[in-house]
Amino acid sequence: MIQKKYESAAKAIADLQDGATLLVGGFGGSGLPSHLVGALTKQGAKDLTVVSNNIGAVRDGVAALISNDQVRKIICSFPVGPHANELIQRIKNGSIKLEIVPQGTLAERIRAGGAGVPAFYTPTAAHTELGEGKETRMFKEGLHLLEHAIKGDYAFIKAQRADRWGNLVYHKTQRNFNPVMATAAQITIAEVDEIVEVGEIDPETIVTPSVYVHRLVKLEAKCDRRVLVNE
Amino acid sequence: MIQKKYESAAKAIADLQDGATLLVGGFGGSGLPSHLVGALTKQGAKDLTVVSNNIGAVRDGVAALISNDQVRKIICSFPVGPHANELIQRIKNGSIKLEIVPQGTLAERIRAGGAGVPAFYTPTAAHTELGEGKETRMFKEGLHLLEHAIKGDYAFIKAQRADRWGNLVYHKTQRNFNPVMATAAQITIAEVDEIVEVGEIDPETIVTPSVYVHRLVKLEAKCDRRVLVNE
Amino acid sequence: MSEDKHKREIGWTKLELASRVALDLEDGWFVNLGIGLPTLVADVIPEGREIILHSENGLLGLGPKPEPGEEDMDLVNAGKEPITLKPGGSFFSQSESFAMIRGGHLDAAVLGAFQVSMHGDLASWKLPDAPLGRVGGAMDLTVGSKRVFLCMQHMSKGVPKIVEECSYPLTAPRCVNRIYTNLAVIDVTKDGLFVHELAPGVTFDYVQDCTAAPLKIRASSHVKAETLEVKK
Amino acid sequence: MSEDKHKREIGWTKLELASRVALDLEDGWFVNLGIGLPTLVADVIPEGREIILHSENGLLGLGPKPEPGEEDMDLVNAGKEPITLKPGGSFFSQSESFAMIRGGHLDAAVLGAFQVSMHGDLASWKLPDAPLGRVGGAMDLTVGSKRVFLCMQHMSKGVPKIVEECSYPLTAPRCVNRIYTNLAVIDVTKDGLFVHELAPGVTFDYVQDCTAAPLKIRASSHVKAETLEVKK
Repeated sequence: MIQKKYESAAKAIADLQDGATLLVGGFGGSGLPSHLVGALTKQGAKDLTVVSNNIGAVRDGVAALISNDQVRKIICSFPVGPHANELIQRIKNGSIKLEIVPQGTLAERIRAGGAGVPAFYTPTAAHTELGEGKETRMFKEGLHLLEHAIKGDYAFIKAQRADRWGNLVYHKTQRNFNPVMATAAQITIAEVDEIVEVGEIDPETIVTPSVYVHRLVKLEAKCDRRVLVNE
Repeated sequence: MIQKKYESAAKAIADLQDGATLLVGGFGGSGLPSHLVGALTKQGAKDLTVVSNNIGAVRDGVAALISNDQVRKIICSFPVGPHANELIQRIKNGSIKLEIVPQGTLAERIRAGGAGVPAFYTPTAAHTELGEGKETRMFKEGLHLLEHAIKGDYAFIKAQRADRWGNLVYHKTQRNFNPVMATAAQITIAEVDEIVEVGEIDPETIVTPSVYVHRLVKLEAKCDRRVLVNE
Repeated sequence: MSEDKHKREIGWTKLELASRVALDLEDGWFVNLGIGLPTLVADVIPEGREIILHSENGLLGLGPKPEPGEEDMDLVNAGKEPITLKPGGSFFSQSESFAMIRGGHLDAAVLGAFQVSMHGDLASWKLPDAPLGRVGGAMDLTVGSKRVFLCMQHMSKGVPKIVEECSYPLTAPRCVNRIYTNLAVIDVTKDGLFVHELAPGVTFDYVQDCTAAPLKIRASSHVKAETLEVKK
Repeated sequence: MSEDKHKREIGWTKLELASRVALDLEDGWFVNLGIGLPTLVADVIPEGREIILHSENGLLGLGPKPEPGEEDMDLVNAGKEPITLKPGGSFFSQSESFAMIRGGHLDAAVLGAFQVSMHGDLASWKLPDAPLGRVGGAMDLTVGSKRVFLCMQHMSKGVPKIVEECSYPLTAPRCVNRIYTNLAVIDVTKDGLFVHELAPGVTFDYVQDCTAAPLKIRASSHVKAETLEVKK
């Protein structure tokens, strides 16, 4: 019988190794798998490559892994916010490498990773500093960049509700990067508010089908959806 | 005020010109926009390029356009079925060009057309007859083909329910090619069983957001979902 | 062109500027509003027009700010501020949201700018002295939207933002269709920058004095927005 | 190797063959079943195992055939036959369905074959004398699935389907992991074809006689399916 539920965030992330590539969902605090990230700060894996849209928007996100010196490389679109100082410091001293990627290219590279597309062309960032050094190609619409897929060893995502098989539904704009990151990792771990029995989620409304979810962690208390607003 | 509803299928497709590229949703009879296709056989536009997964599975699908001599080129994955004879005949006499594309490559090429990706790499069909003559590239996973986006001048799709803005939900496996084709045409026309007021569809369950749908046609009678089974 | 208090007081207020932008958004358009000044446009859509606002974090149908106490951390805009969803709105993932943007499905993006050139080149993601750039969805929106409108102060700290060539890192070249500032509405065309409309009490010469690129004026200055060249 | 009635009567029946395949599908696997013979596997999943079946037209959790009169033309499998959905199943578009297939998310695809070579090359989409090929999802499934199992009659009209090199157009090269026929279970390895198991009453020599490529046998012939090389 399929059983993806783990007792705790700590157990679900226990086997994450030094040097792993980690996709972290969320857009600022919304849809951020903060309990999984928190468990990882305690678990202590180092030299991580972290892929996440926002770095520094909230304290208990990727910023916590950075200040804990667990990160070697960041791939993101928006490395700015009240908690970005430690990132800036570490980029300056060379301990963290930063790759800034346009948000849509980031999403599409992750989607490509999940969909078996090793590379694709996009006009976004052509003729700009972020396109420098990239392979280019002319199409009838103009100059395009060749962009490569991003895959994770792990994805940490957040959803509202899961069933035992791992089907997921989300709450409003909590979706953001979570459904796409779920598709692009060897091991996708979802922290959810509740786990229901198989069949309780309307099949027409499932956003992330069970095939993409390998481990589930149920949060002990339902999160207060207003905690992270305007932090 | 946004109003996408047309009085009839005939009026919704009236401006479709000779030589247009037309995406037709459906997988066999399921999710097939048969009223729009039927109206097109009466409207009479010629020299069409038609993109549709199955050709010949049902009579009132693309097969009707073929036997009516309206088609110059077919792009599909599965040109076989009880109503494929007229296609075979016309391929033999040279009046129709056929491009067979693996189903996943077809879906991905249409998705690329809707997502602003002019071309992408895929391992599907490498080292096969369907990959002959295509540009190739080695990635660490092996040989890949460069595949180009498909866009339509029109997409004919079918859905169960629309609201006035054009948001769509589907019924079970009726989804198939409909949501992806909706994204890839200049003018997407949906035939639907019902049109409800804005706000009546739960925003968490909308499959095709309103931005992709330009015209709506409400079917007069709810379709008998068993009509096309085992035709 | 040093700091001049008088210059900053004439022309449109921020809300008037946002209203002027909103006037050009047509019934049924799908529009993305950038972070900052463009966000104000949401509050001044003319009565009776259905403009569907897109937010790149994954929604269509962005509504006004929620009442105090009604905020939901999982219902936010691209600036991570609490918002509401209008009836008819929908949620989707960021990959679907950017497929929508990059696939050319939005009728317009209204964005802020650090600099814009007379050719329509936009610089909006990185200041030369900032430790890090913050690109977000700006490059995708400028490349993907059918029309790119800028909504900005005409000058920044007394320095013109409209220039012959951008000196800041580009967001995208040749992408801006129209510039709305507190002083004027300016069209970017192949033949240069044309002043389409002046804010009340502002003269052409005054706008030119605040602009580091040559401006022109059409014989008939009230060209309608619909006649704007559309990229896609 | 001409038509031989006896040869067609010995070995597994179609249902026994499907059951033999099902035996190797593990609890929790996501599996796609091809059109034809592989479809039978759905009906013989061992009790107590949760195998989630995928259908490329856009669903996970394919269940048994509906009762007569309960068919829904919008609930069909990849063969366009009416099916049911199990609790826990989900619907999605074809682009999502093939992203799932091509992204390597299915544990196994069980497919039919016209020919399979000793190197694991598969030919299954076009017969040399057919007016048109019909590729459907076959090329995507063979390239994308973690494991490709064939489920087929050992011979077609008395002619071996397992050959040294395919003469029919390829679906994909080097893609088959294991071949299940009415006569035997055969593993495709870098060192050639190994007979893993014989149907009751079938000898190694008999299978070799029905096969147009050299077969080998391991010292220990009961290798478990789990030890199969996985592509991804």
